[in-house]
Amino acid sequence: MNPQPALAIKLGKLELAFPTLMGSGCYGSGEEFAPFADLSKIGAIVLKSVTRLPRLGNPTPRLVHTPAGMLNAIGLQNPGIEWYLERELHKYAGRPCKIVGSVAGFEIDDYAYVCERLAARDEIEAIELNVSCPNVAREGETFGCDPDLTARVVEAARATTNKTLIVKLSPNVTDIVAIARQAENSGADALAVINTVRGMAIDVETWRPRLGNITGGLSGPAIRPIAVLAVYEIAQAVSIPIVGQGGIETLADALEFFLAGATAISIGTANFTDPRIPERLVAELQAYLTRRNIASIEEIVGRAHVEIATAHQYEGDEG
Amino acid sequence: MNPQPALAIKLGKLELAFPTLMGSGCYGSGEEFAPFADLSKIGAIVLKSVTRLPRLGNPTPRLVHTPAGMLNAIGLQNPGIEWYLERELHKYAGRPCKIVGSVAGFEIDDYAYVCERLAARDEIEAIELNVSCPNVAREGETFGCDPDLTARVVEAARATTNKTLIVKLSPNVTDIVAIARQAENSGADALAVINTVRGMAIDVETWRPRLGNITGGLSGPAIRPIAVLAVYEIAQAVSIPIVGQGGIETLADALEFFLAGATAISIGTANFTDPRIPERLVAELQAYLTRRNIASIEEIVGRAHVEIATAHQYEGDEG
Amino acid sequence: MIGMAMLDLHPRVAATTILERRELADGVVLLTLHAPELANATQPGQYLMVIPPSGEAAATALAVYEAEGKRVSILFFVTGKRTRELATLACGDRLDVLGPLGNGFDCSGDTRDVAIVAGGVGIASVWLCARELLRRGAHVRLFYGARTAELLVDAQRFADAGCELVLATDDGTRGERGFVTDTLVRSQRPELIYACGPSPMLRRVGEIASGFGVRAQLSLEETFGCGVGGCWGCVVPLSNASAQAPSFPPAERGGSDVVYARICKEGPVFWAHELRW
Amino acid sequence: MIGMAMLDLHPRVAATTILERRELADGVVLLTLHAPELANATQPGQYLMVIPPSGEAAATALAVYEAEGKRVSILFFVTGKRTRELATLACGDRLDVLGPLGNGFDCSGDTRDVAIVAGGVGIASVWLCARELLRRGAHVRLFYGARTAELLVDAQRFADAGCELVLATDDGTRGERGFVTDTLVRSQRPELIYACGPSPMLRRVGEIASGFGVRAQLSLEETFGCGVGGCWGCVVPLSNASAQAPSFPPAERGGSDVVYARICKEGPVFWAHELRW
Ligand SMILES: Cc1cc2nc3c(=O)[nH]c(=O)nc-3n(C[C@H](O)[C@H](O)[C@H](O)COP(=O)(O)OP(=O)(O)OC[C@H]3O[C@@H](n4cnc5c(N)ncnc54)[C@H](O)[C@@H]3O)c2cc1C
Ligand SMILES: Cc1cc2nc3c(=O)[nH]c(=O)nc-3n(C[C@H](O)[C@H](O)[C@H](O)COP(=O)(O)OP(=O)(O)OC[C@H]3O[C@@H](n4cnc5c(N)ncnc54)[C@H](O)[C@@H]3O)c2cc1C
Ligand SMILES: Cc1cc2nc3c(=O)[nH]c(=O)nc-3n(C[C@H](O)[C@H](O)[C@H](O)COP(=O)(O)O)c2cc1C
Ligand SMILES: Cc1cc2nc3c(=O)[nH]c(=O)nc-3n(C[C@H](O)[C@H](O)[C@H](O)COP(=O)(O)O)c2cc1C
Ligand code: FES
Ligand code: FES
Repeated sequence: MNPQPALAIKLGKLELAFPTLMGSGCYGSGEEFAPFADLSKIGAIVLKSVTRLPRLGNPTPRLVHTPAGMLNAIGLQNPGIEWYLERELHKYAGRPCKIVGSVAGFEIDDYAYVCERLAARDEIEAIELNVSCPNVAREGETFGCDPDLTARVVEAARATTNKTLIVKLSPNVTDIVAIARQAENSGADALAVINTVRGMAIDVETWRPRLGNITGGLSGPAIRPIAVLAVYEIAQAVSIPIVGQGGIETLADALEFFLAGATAISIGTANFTDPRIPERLVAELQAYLTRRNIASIEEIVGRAHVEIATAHQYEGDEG
Repeated sequence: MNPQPALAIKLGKLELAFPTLMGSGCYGSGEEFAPFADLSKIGAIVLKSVTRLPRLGNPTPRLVHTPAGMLNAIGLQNPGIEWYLERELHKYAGRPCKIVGSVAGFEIDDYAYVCERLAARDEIEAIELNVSCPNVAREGETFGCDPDLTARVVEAARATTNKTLIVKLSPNVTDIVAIARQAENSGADALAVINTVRGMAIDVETWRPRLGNITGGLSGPAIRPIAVLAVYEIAQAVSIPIVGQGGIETLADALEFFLAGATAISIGTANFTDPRIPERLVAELQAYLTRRNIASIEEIVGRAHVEIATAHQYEGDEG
Repeated sequence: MIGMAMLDLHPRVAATTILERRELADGVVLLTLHAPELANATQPGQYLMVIPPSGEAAATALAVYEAEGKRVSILFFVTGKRTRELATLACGDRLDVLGPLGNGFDCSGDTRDVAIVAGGVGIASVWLCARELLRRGAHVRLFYGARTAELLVDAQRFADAGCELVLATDDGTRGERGFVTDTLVRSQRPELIYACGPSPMLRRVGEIASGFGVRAQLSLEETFGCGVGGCWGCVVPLSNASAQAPSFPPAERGGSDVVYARICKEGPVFWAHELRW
Repeated sequence: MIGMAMLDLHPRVAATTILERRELADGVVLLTLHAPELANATQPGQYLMVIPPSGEAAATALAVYEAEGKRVSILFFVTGKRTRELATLACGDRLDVLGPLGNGFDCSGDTRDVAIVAGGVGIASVWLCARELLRRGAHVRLFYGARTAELLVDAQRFADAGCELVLATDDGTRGERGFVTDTLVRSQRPELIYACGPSPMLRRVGEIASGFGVRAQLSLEETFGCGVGGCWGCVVPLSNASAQAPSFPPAERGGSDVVYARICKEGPVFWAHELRW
């Protein structure tokens, strides 16, 4: 018998027993899911994004189901960093998995300030920078859509902490690879790929947008092909690890991301179908590697990379 | 009794009896679908895109089913404009609906050349410029991803014909509205919104990309929220008509696009589920307008536009 | 139970088996589940997140209609993809659910004369409440409205148990023609109102209660994501001073006096006078 | 029928009714449909595009297995979302299909000694072909392979009709252990080969045919989009000189001597020696 295949991975300094993170904003603080899921069988929980000032969040409705996915426009509801540190964070101590804080902002200073305050706390083992929330009125997403702004945000946050810094990228851009490169050059330890895709839905009874915020972020299996491609392309351009996400529900979905080049995966919307999915995925990954006689998950990362077949190319095709 | 509600619409000079187009590349030349669909009950067929030189197209496989959608990477297989004009086009004369030519290219000159040759033919009543094909190796999509290149292509094509010019936009950009504005300013008579979204899928048995071309374009209901938003935002920024498309299957889907601001809709992938869908949609639109006592389809175009609700905003939220 | 948000109700994943399937009306399905732990633990007004057997959509929030012995039942209208799938289930099939969830109706007072208002499928949330209030000796008037007579499902059960029924249908095929709230406003003032149904109905119940000068407990509905408090997708604006309000700084600390509360977690039942919707 | 691409086979939308549903093995379903027009018009090797009753996925390409009187049948393995849905259909249910489609097997010659090679569900495409060849008096050897004995469905029908059977299974539970093409290569040279099955099997059949110095008609499979020739998604590289090649300029006119042909339209049956795959 072979030893159990290794599922442990590292994102910068952050060591995870399992290559599975629970997506920011989808998993609360873990407490909410604890009655239904074994938190000791997941790698880390990424907390809901926190901002400098308290935010009420967006008007309702905030969720709409769409084919193979859902739109959300929560609008970063959160009590602000002070209240959060004072009244909330202590509850997360003692979780049987790692805790990653998530920081959102509207000014470079905000990011730096919140990142510094949050990273200083022992409960938090790493920081994810959400430079890609599509659901806030002002320039929330602009950071993640502009390579230079991304660089400045990442540099500012980097200066505040030595803990692992994960930068979460927006797919709503012409060239996500360029932004990934900037994030790496500016000091990111890992990349989260991808955040939700901008979309909207209209209620044909009332003739009004279904979301209070009009637009929202699309998640779930519908966006998986978009996410897999982003991971595939970014993996060729950077050398820091990638946390792949977007519509992962099954073992096959998870494998797509690892093969595309993700070192870890993140599970968001699938928890709304069945909170046992993360635990099941870990067991299935384990069994898959065992069956294929693969010693560790890291061995399959990026293995789908191939050259385009060029059979039957001829002149007219060079264009 | 009221008279039948009017479904006829205009895209520039192009007058259509029904506000439904069959998406380029999805409907062949119409001939293929004629045994299964009543072509006299659709507005127009947009032909498969044609290029200056013949193109073999991409290696196989070219299609993959994904949740609520499909990826395609046909790669603009076509015999080139000369052969096309000589051997193919005459067959389209006498179709019981309008025929729109589609032009793709790799140089500005190519677009202009093919557009001029094609538009000169009587069988063709309008031209769609495909500046957004995600499945070709070189800078095929670059045109549609850059406002300035878009402007130059559209100007060059505009100079060759007075027939209606529809510019088909790519969703794979940071700011589709800016590109839509450029297309309008450069002489487009209408916009087709949206082409497919870039994506990929990996075969977890073989560990290889599922498509011969590695990447492909995502279509079908999965992308509908992305498409509806693009139409909604562009409709506020331009005054030329929009042909909305992306995942339309049902009456409710079609209404979403009209309410978002589309003057017409285009149906692609849904024909692969059931070729009777376009005819059924027209009948259902007719019945819907009658039931709601609406005199013409144009009356509902763009009616979902609203201001964001601002209930319960307070200081922390201004960010 | 509102006002007692921290009570430990032991929610869990329960693997249940379908014991009975009945179609109470066209498109209205009642499934009875073998689920001993749920049957014991469920409080009036609580709900389940029902995991789709196909795995192909989000879990669906459904009230626990009855809970008795080792059985609980759910009652639903077939309105979309997910309830359509649940409607295909047959006796013996397995159905996994999360629950019991949420803070339900507070039936603990010694109110003598209560009104329960149910609109459409809202009836599914109020049976346990009615039963508990009757057990405590209250006089219970059930104001129950639906689109048409056929959809006034299971009204007889409430009558048999001892409720006084006031029925209404949009088309007048049974009871009064019109909204159930129109019958409520014309009726004698109760001491307390419980209600579940569509939002416009609940808003009107809130107004009527305040007109009567009495309090009302409203069970709200919204599109759910996680159903367990993790995503903040299912919210309603609430006074920050409410005992049910989630942790959020008050205005004097840079926050607000209104705060969005999670219907799935802080609710689904809220005091009408604390809502700011 | 290959080489006769322009024959008008009157494809149409046919509203059929399910007359019989049989499960030939675990996950292998045979549906018999009432479809008089299809039954008359279908040629060996043609297929249908089956419209999903739910409307929730693309139509599925399925061969016409049998066609007799007013009935046609389809035989499929449950492999994914769409065949799973079709497997839930019951007698009396309606099923809409497009067809008959494609250019099937050419059985028109007066070949005396033919081999038919079928791998797995490929068996569904060759029954009409075998029947026609037998009718024309040919000696027909059926080389039929599957993963395991249970999946060699309906072999007896071919034997009863007069085919000589050569069976093979991957696990050796029936017939020879190994690939069906291994039995073919060791057998006596036929005059002509017909084949349907997975691509690796078909490639091997092509090699064997060329080794024997005989021609082979291969029924190919690929993921379909439209299934009617409109999307160019289902192609295979073919010699531009083939009578089946779609309109494309030859090399001397700026085109190419290889061209992608649509499996759904020019095929699904092609001459092995004309393929450039
Ligand atoms: C606390 C609470 C208790 C409730 N109790 C009950 C009850 O006891 N009985 C009852 O009948 N209802 C109850 N409801 C309401 C019930 O949860 C909703 O009606 C639910 O939305 C039904 O799901 P559906 O998909 O069948 O239909 P809908 O959600 O109404 O579907 C509307 C449309 O959205 C689509 N859609 C919905 N979800 C998805 C998805 N995940 N993926 C893709 N498409 C989707 C559907 O296809 C359909 O077109 C309760 C709700 C709450 C919040
Ligand atoms: C000419 C021809 C004739 C054929 N004849 C037969 C025959 O007689 N019998 C037979 O059994 N097979 C036949 N096939 C093969 C059959 O068409 C495929 O196996 C078909 O793909 C089965 O569909 P499926 O969705 O059940 O499974 P698959 O396509 O194998 O599904 C694989 C995966 O893709 C997913 N998927 C597939 N389609 C979609 C979609 N539209 N939307 C979302 N997800 C999707 C599935 O969920 C599954 O996970 C034939 C094929 C051709 C080309
Ligand atoms: C309801 C909801 C709320 C979310 N909130 C946040 C958030 O606050 N911060 C963030 O970085 N991502 C947020 N996301 C994005 C997810 O973390 C994840 O990146 C995305 O949903 C794609 O993964 P999935 O398809 O597995 O859900 C949210 C997603 C959902 C569905
Ligand atoms: C198989 C396939 C081939 C396509 N080929 C073309 C093409 O040649 N030119 C083009 O402009 N769009 C092409 N498209 C895009 C469609 O015309 C349409 O814009 C897109 O698929 C979105 O609409 P849908 O979801 O209704 O299919 C193609 C789409 C598909 C699925
Ligand atoms: S549904 Fe997720 S918090 Fe209520
Ligand atoms: S499947 Fe569309 S051309 Fe063959």
